[in-house]
Amino acid sequence: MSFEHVQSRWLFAAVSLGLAVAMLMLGPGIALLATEVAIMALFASSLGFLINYGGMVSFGHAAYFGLGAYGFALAAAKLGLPLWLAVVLGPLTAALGAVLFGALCVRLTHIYFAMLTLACSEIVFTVLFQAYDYTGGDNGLTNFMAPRFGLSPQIYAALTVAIVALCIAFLARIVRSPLGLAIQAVGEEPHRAAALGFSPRLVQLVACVIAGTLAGIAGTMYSVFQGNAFPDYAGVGITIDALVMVVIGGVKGFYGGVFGAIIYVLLKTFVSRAFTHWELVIGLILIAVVLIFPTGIAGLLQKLGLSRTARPSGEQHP
Amino acid sequence: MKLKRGGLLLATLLAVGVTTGPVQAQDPIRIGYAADMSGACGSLVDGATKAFRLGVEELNAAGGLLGRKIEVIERDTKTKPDEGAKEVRDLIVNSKVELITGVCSSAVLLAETAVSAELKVPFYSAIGNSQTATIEKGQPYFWQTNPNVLMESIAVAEYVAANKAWKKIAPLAYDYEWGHTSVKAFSEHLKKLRPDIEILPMVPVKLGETNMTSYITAVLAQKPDLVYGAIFGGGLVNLVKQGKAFGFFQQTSLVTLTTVDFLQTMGGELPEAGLHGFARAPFTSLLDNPKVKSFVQSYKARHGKDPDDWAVLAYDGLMFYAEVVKAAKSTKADDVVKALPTVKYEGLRGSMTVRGLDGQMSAPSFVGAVIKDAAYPFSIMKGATRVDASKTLTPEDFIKSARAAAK
Amino acid sequence: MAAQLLNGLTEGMMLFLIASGLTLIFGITRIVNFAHGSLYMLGAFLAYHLMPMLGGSTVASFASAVLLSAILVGLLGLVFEVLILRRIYGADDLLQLIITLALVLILRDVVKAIWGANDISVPMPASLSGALQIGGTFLPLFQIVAFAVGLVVITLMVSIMRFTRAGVLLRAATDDRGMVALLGINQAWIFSSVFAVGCFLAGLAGALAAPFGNVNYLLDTNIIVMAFVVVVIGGLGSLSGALIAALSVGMVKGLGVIYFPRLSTVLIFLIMAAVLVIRSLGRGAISK
Amino acid sequence: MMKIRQLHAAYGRIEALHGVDLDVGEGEVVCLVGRNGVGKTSTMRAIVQELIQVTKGTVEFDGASVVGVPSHDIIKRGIGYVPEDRRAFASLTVAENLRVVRKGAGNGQWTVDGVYALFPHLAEGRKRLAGVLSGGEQQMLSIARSLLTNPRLLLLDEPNEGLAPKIIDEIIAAILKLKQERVSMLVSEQSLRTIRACGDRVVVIDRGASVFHGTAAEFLGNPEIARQYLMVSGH
Repeated sequence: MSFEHVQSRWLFAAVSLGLAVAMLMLGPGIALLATEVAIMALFASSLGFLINYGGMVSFGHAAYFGLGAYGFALAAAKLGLPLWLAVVLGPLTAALGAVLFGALCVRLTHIYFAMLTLACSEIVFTVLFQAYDYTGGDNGLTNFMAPRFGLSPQIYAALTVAIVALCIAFLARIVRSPLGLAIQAVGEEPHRAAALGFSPRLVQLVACVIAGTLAGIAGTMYSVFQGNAFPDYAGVGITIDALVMVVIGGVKGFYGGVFGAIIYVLLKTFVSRAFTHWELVIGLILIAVVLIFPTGIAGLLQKLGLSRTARPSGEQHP
Repeated sequence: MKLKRGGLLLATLLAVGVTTGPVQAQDPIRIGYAADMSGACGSLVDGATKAFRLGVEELNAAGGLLGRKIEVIERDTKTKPDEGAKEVRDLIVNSKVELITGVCSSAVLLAETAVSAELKVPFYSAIGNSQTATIEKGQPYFWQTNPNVLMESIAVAEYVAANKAWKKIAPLAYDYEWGHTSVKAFSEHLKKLRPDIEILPMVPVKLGETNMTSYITAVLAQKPDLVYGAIFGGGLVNLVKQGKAFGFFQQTSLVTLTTVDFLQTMGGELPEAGLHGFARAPFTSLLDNPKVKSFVQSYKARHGKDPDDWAVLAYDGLMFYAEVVKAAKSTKADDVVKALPTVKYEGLRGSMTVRGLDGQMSAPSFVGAVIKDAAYPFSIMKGATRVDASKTLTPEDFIKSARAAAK
Repeated sequence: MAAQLLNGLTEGMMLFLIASGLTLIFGITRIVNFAHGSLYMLGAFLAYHLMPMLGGSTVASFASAVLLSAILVGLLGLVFEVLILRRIYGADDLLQLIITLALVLILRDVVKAIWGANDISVPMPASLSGALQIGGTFLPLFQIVAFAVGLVVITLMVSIMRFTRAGVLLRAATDDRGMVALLGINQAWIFSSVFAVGCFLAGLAGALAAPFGNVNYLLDTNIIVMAFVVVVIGGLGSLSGALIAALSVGMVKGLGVIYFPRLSTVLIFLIMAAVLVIRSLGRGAISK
Repeated sequence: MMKIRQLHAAYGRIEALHGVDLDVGEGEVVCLVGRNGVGKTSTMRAIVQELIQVTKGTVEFDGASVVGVPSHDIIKRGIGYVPEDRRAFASLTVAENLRVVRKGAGNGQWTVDGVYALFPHLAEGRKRLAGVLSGGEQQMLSIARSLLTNPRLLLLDEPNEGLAPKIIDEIIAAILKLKQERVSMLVSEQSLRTIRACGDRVVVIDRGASVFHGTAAEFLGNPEIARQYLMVSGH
């Protein structure tokens, strides 16, 4: 799924369109599940972009998911704004959050970056949880709209798939653009990138804002999907889920997040329905997956020759 | 919002259309039991699930309901609102359940009641409660068979007001909505009953905190006659154990939520005096009638320990539903909802009804001193007062005005 | 206020016990062990299980239960490291993270399967249940004991680090673990033993704290967050930093309850963020 | 004793070496010469499997391949490595730095006293933290530390880089002393001092490949080569 060739771009568009149309023919139960998968695929891809291209492992990506959800839900429920406006405000809130937190976090590298993102998302979570006069606290915001704008599960699933496909196509374009190359260069070797004339921090900040905004879109779509918002949406649990998706999808390239989301959401859903001790089963499966396919599903596909590039290369020989 | 009504209708038709096909008389009644089995509520749900399963077995052994067997589909909400909503949607859309129950966390409850309203499937809460779900966000398909936090706080305030020795009261509460609501309702009602009482500033406690020593020192420094603790579960165990080490119960008294599972956990470790509790259904305070005896005995025979409050509540909730179905002679949502307020239920906790306006059951609360009793390996609320719902139920005008304000 | 400071100090020492193993493991192996809280929890459950077998709630049986639990948790860590973690050193760091997350899930469920979901109370040994009274302040004997154990652990660790070759190796590996291999030393056994010792410390902290509070399967998440905060504030991999951070966090918490009660939850994360940012400013200044 | 043929190696996706041939004989000092960034350090790293992956070609030591062998085992087989940036353990004292190496490693010829005798400077400051040592002292420490593994082949990556002339003299003296002790050495260099002082043979690296093999005399007698492949002309 490399986008350097026109054919693959058309292929991607065709597959996305096909998927969106297919959503209309599903039963409502499967359509609901597919919607969740698609939203998580976008969220995981945005984190995968940050990790695999920007070289920044975030432990606090859920902050933007939560801000996206609450930006929308607060605008709709508390400010009484029309839904179309609220839907725009969700990702915008996440983008603002990403500018603020990103500016702080890009000062740090590696594990310290990860820990600062964790602190930021815990702060967001705590504020959402404790400022209950505004946010509803742990009771969240509910009953302020018909879930999915009242659309049928199938239509909302098709809409979600289409939006997610657009977002991922956008990410793919970014990755190929000069900006994307700069992000990769900084991600791989900040010092060399600096020598090439980039301001590494600025480039990283831009990457954070892109990832944060896309995570915010996912959060807003999730809030619309559920018709509610809860502090959990900014909780560390969602970040961890996304990290797991990125890893089992393949720690190379952002589309690993898509594979990861499909596998992990289905796995969690069906294992937890089938087993009382589902956490044990999932834990064992995760260990097995990591030991058997350390390169993730994308890496496996690449090994099998089903995918050409595991990681679009920004530069060749030094 | 009007614009969207067409879409909503479409959604409902698509989603529910499949569920309302002709039902054979022999088809089982499917109940979706979406409970917070893992995550923050897991420790409370355990006893409830056991009692719920017991109740279903008993009903099936007696031939089921309306000649139909009951089939339960269990799901784990992981104590996450979105997971709860997801599982409930799936239970209704795919598994075609006719009733949803099992919830414990108020957040999950609020997420699930929205789905129940959207898809018009009856949903009741036996162990979780939320006054928001019955008051501001009340919806016809939801009812709640345990007392809410407002009712409980009023019951405790009545109990505290009766003790003239308590003049300075320090609230110590979890720093989130439930804690603050509970302290507010308690303080307001107590002030009404005893204007002479001084209520000290509340000490907010971080949720999930394992070390309570700072809070204990802070609350003791205020030298209160009584500490009102809006703390439950593991946090309460921490508070009592660490409090004992600080001589808490020599310096003051504590009134807090002491459900049977907490008492069982603490075993012989609770202080001899100074601990007062409120609870929702302590089996030791229930009426001495054959129904209660039979339930306690069969639960104990099955699980080797006495049923906790959650078990009693879960059993009562299920049996009430059975009565409603019998009265409605149907499991259809609208029939059930119509029959709901007409049933006078004789349950483990006595005689109760569900109010049509808000779906709140006239559930009693129990308040009393926690003391050691030779008959049990743990302290109990011996001789606790049963505070009837007639004293605590939120007035109808209040609900109407709250709903009007929410709109 | 003095009471809160004293309190904070003893609470801080318990935090240090929790954080010490986490920071030790990170310092050498660079593994962010998300399962540290789970191992703490396992230690508490093992102590609960072993105490009755070792003679009930006396100080001697408590002490031996604590030690035995810690050893068992350490052994589990060793097995886990040798069987699973060792296979993915050198692979992407994220894989190790996922492996430790998997351990969190597994341990939580195993604990639930064995000991149930309900809260458990480990009885406090009678002779530890009293309190010393200093001025108007009560200081629970148990916290004093925990403080003493903390001091013993610090002394032992410092002695090992200062005076033994193992300690020299550990410090060398913290500085530059690649270079240690380039001097002919097989890192594998350093990693295994460090991981085992780190797990031992988690088990020790959990077992030791068990009678002082509630034990249930949710302990893992409650503990790991505080452990991370302490380790990050102290500087990842630094034992002395963890000690200072733990004592400071304990005291800030104590004072926070008095001066900004509603902020107390968010406060520690604000401090953590502030420390990280300030440290980055400092580093920037130095590199200029 | 070491034979490298057509060595290719890469940092991740980025190939740094594409075809290095190199031999070091028993007791021989071979100088690896080339400009900055042409692959001298990468060659050294590839031999001890540090940070770089060998993708093609062979590295044999005592007739056995060391490709894919873990670093610590390569060291145990008798190759010592003194990296370009010295990598002294900064928070350890000099004595502790030496203590890191297992006592009596290899044939046990070199002891702590032995290396102190080689570098008296170190003996004086044995209680100082390595982090506060001068560059030259750190270099001595790094060589001393590596000697304690009792290597038969010592890889010295730019040992004189950035050092004062007086210190360079000391280092070169030490290299000569080691040569007398029959320690084989591979020394990378950008200047010609070591070659003049003790080089037996010279290999020139350019853009990741070896481009010249010859004796020190051949190399020094042909200033064209030095001009072409070295930044500095001989001094």
